[in-house]
Amino acid sequence: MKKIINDPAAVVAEALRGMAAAHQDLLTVRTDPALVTRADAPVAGRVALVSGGGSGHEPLHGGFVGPGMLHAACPGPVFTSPTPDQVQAAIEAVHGGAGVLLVVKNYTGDVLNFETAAELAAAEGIEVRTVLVDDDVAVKDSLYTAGRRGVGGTLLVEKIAGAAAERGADLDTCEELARRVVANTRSLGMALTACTVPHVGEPSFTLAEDEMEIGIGIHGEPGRQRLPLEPADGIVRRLVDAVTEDLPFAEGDRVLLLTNSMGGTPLLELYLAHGVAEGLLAERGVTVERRLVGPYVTSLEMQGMSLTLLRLDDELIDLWDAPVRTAALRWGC
Amino acid sequence: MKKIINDPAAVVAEALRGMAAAHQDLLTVRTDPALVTRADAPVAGRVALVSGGGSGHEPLHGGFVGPGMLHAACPGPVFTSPTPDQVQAAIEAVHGGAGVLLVVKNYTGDVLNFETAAELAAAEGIEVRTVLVDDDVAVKDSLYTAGRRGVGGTLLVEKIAGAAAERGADLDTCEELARRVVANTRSLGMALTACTVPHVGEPSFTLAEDEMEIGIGIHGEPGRQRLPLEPADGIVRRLVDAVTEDLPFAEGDRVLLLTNSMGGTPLLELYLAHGVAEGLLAERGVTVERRLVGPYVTSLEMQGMSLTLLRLDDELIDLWDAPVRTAALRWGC
Amino acid sequence: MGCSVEDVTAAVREAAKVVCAHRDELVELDREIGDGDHGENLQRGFTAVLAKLDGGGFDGPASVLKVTATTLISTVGGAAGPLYGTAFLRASTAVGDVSEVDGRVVVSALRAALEGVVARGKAAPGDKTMVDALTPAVDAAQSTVDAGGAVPEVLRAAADAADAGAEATIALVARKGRASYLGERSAGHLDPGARSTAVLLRALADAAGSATSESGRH
Amino acid sequence: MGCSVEDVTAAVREAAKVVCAHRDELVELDREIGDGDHGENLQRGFTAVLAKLDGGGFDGPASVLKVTATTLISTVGGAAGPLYGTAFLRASTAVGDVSEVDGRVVVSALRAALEGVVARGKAAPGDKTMVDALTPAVDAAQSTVDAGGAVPEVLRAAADAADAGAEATIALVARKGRASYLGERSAGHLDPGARSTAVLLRALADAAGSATSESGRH
Ligand SMILES: Nc1ncnc2c1ncn2[C@@H]1O[C@H](COP(=O)(O)OP(=O)(O)O)[C@@H](O)[C@H]1O
Ligand SMILES: Nc1ncnc2c1ncn2[C@@H]1O[C@H](COP(=O)(O)OP(=O)(O)O)[C@@H](O)[C@H]1O
Ligand SMILES: [Mg+2]
Ligand SMILES: [Mg+2]
Ligand SMILES: [Mg+2]
Ligand SMILES: [Mg+2]
Repeated sequence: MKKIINDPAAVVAEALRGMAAAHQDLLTVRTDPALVTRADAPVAGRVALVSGGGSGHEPLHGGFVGPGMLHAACPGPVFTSPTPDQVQAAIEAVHGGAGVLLVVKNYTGDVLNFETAAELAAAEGIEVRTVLVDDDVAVKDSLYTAGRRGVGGTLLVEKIAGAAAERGADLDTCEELARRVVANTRSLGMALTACTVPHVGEPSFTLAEDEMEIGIGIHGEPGRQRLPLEPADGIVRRLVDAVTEDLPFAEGDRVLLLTNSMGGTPLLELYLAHGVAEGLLAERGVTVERRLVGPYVTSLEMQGMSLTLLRLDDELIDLWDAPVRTAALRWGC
Repeated sequence: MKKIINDPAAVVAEALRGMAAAHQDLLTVRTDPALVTRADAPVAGRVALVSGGGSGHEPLHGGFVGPGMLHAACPGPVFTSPTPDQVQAAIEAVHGGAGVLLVVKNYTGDVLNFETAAELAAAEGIEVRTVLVDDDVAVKDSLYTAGRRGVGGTLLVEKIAGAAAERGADLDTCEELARRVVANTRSLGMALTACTVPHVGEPSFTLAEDEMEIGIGIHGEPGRQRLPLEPADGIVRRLVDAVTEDLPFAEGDRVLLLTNSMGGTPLLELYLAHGVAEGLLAERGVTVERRLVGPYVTSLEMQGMSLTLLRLDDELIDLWDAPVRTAALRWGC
Repeated sequence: MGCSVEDVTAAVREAAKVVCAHRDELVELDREIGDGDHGENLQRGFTAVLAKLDGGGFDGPASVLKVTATTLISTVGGAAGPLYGTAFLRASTAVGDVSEVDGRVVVSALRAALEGVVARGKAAPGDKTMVDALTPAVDAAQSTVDAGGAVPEVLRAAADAADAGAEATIALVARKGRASYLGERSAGHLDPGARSTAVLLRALADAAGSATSESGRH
Repeated sequence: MGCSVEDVTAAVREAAKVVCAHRDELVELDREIGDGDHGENLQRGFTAVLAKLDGGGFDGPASVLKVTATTLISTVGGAAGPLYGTAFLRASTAVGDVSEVDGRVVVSALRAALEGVVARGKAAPGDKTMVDALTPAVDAAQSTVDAGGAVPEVLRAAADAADAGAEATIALVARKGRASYLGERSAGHLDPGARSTAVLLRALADAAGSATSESGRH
């Protein structure tokens, strides 16, 4: 295992120390339980947004803590959801009297741990709502399964609901907006290589030199389909086809396109893929109104990419464009 | 070779197309010759900053084009400096009547091609100055060699001279500032893995599972020293020692610390390394006043990192903090 | 006849140690069809449980189980944290204020644990989860107690059934948990949570066996 | 006796094709001690040169060399672009307005090329660069012409010497170019630029040999 780490069990704690140093103007990092909050939290009279999940997806979620986005993030161990204690501590640290919105990626572990925390916080009289993000079309949604996973779309939910909260929207409004983003977001990812979880010490799966994996998750879990490696045009077409067919995204739709690196893909390739995706969407008559290209929801050093589409309306565009000041997303201030 | 590309010979052109789509609010991308300019270029009455170099180091340089930083970037083929035509076209596209400052990484190819372009532009009556960036302490500087390489420090030069140009500083001032940053900047990089240049098709070099390379360049060239892999503490100490001893950075110095990923290193590891570096600098009595952590000057998918230290004074801090609005660096606007 | 608070503490301690000893196996199983953290998660949690039990001062078997539950909930994370946490919590409630745990109490504790896991995780038998180890374990424990078995026999029967149930998950296609994302490709692998349940029950059974044989001696 | 504008065009075309045919070898050499682009850079440049020469309409040997120079400068990039570009540019100037290139002209063109490379790149012999192929080539060409040799013999001698000079770079530690960053580790590898210089000169020699033997026939 080739990593710039010390003790595998201490990776998250040590990374948080570095993150605290790197962004001391923006963030407050607490340990035991581990917690990243806005430097100015709690913000009185504002709905507080709390998210979190396993580590290894950086900049998600800590990199999205700050004015206009999250109030707190709860980093679990690598690829392991945080505990209820962490989430509860986060809720208590940032709630400003107007309620708390939990943005939770739909994984059994995350759902259960946040659920417990929400109960504990409610018992203390804090109004808590939960929105599950489940944008991954690789996974078939069904009553009998764990449902679709939350992947790249998570940051769109955090940005848009966070912008509303910053402007003073109430809990109902923030929750409705978050649900609207979830309902209008679809993603699909692929990988050229697997990643290695520090405490595991070997790659999550193996792919031959001429293979790729479509429908990859963000936890190093293999995808649904192993295929021969294709040129970028073919890869991106697979992703665009699957994502647009799912909602579906139709001619005339206005969208936000997130071209996301799984972590180890060079920006050069990511831009190339983004260009291909824009071309394919134009062919379909889908208008890309906003875009974001970069490593935002990652899976450690995994090489690969995901595409996320969000169907926009004027209100969502306005909230997307609103100022945001976080470690990983920053504009307008 | 596992890459999200089509024809290896078309990678840069296709990536530029995607970049143009991704940042149409910020950038204008031209082809033949390839060129990335500020959307609002030329800016009348302002010194224009032009840089460039081989592609594969993204976001350097195109990601740093925009208000407060570069006016134009000339992307060469992967790891190959641009031609004089490109640089000359860039100079002509962005000069606003107050002269042009070329920021050139010190590699023979870059130096020679920019030199020719400067001569051509001068012949057309445009006042052009060149500042060479040579911050890499891995390479011994000597009259008889090609001298030190330009690596991570390049973006600091671009940011600080760019801020001065934006404020209306004249060519002499911008040049002096750029030279001051170069004189006070030192870097060192290391790699866990090599990278693969698309038109080569196989890794630039090979490292065993238990090996690392210290003093790596940003062009996939091997470094000076191959060593057994160490924990992060040891790796970072090597980098901090070599960088601080070179200038030297002494007790009481105020510095900017750039903890840079070579491309494939997860942010989690990078934050961890950053925390270690801050601790070691504190031990030495060096005060970190500003910091930047992320993949800024990369070498395709190479896993590894570099540390860059810039000795600050009040003027440099003020210019570093000045607003910047580019694809990869953005604050204050 | 039954297990005292000391016996229960010793049994949980033993189970905690054995689970930690299986860390790598559980990591490997989870790497194959999940995200590779199950062994690490349980090791972290049960190491914390051992530290908590060192504190002592438990007024009955239920409080040992409750401390185990809350410690697991606050340290394990992932799916297994809330599920095992709920299991121990419900078991604790089922045990109530008895000071000695007999076979009937064990069965009701196991049943409560299973119901808790199902209430939280909504998995049915056959979904390829820990439920596939726990369900037959409860049934076997019930039959054993109905046939007059004491705690060691009851737990041994539960462990045997859990082992078989876990083994049987190999053939299954997962419908819950992370392995479900693999669809058909999840078949052919042992479910890590079913395996850890079997490991836990075996350790409890072994501890109960030696505890009662010891107490039988004095 | 000498080479006409057609002969020079044919020779440069031949050289361009041969360099392109050596792309992979040059990439591999550069991968070992540089950044792996030398073959790709020259292929891009000489492909452009071939296209330019297709245009025709050259009024003398010098203008063929000049177009080659400017095309290389504007398409190759890297260190090799300006260096080879300057070499051809200086050669073009040295050739001047003669309409037939004889042995003496070849030598002065080669010498001018070398001086141009040194002026731009500041490399000395022994620095492990193309200068180590070009320097002995110029010397050998001079001796051959002094001994009464014509263009084919002059270029053949230059190519032979360049080959030997290139081979001799293997033992050297680089002091210029990217390979210099490797320090001692650069020894044991053939310098890609020295190799491409040798390849170029060999192709020019071969072309000159067949051109003059053909023109000797009519
Ligand atoms: N809905 C569920 N009901 C019951 N057990 C479940 C459920 N989801 C997952 N599990 C169990 O949890 C195990 C995985 O635990 P663990 O790896 O610690 O958590 P995570 O899946 O969050 O990484 C699975 O092997 C399975 O036995
Ligand atoms: N200063 C120099 N003088 C002469 N030749 C040089 C010099 N620097 C580099 N070269 C030659 O250029 C070759 C490398 O060319 P190329 O790979 O195309 O450029 P780059 O080094 O920019 O990638 C080297 O092998 C060497 O022969
Ligand atoms: Mg997990
Ligand atoms: Mg090069
Ligand atoms: Mg798991
Ligand atoms: Mg090269």
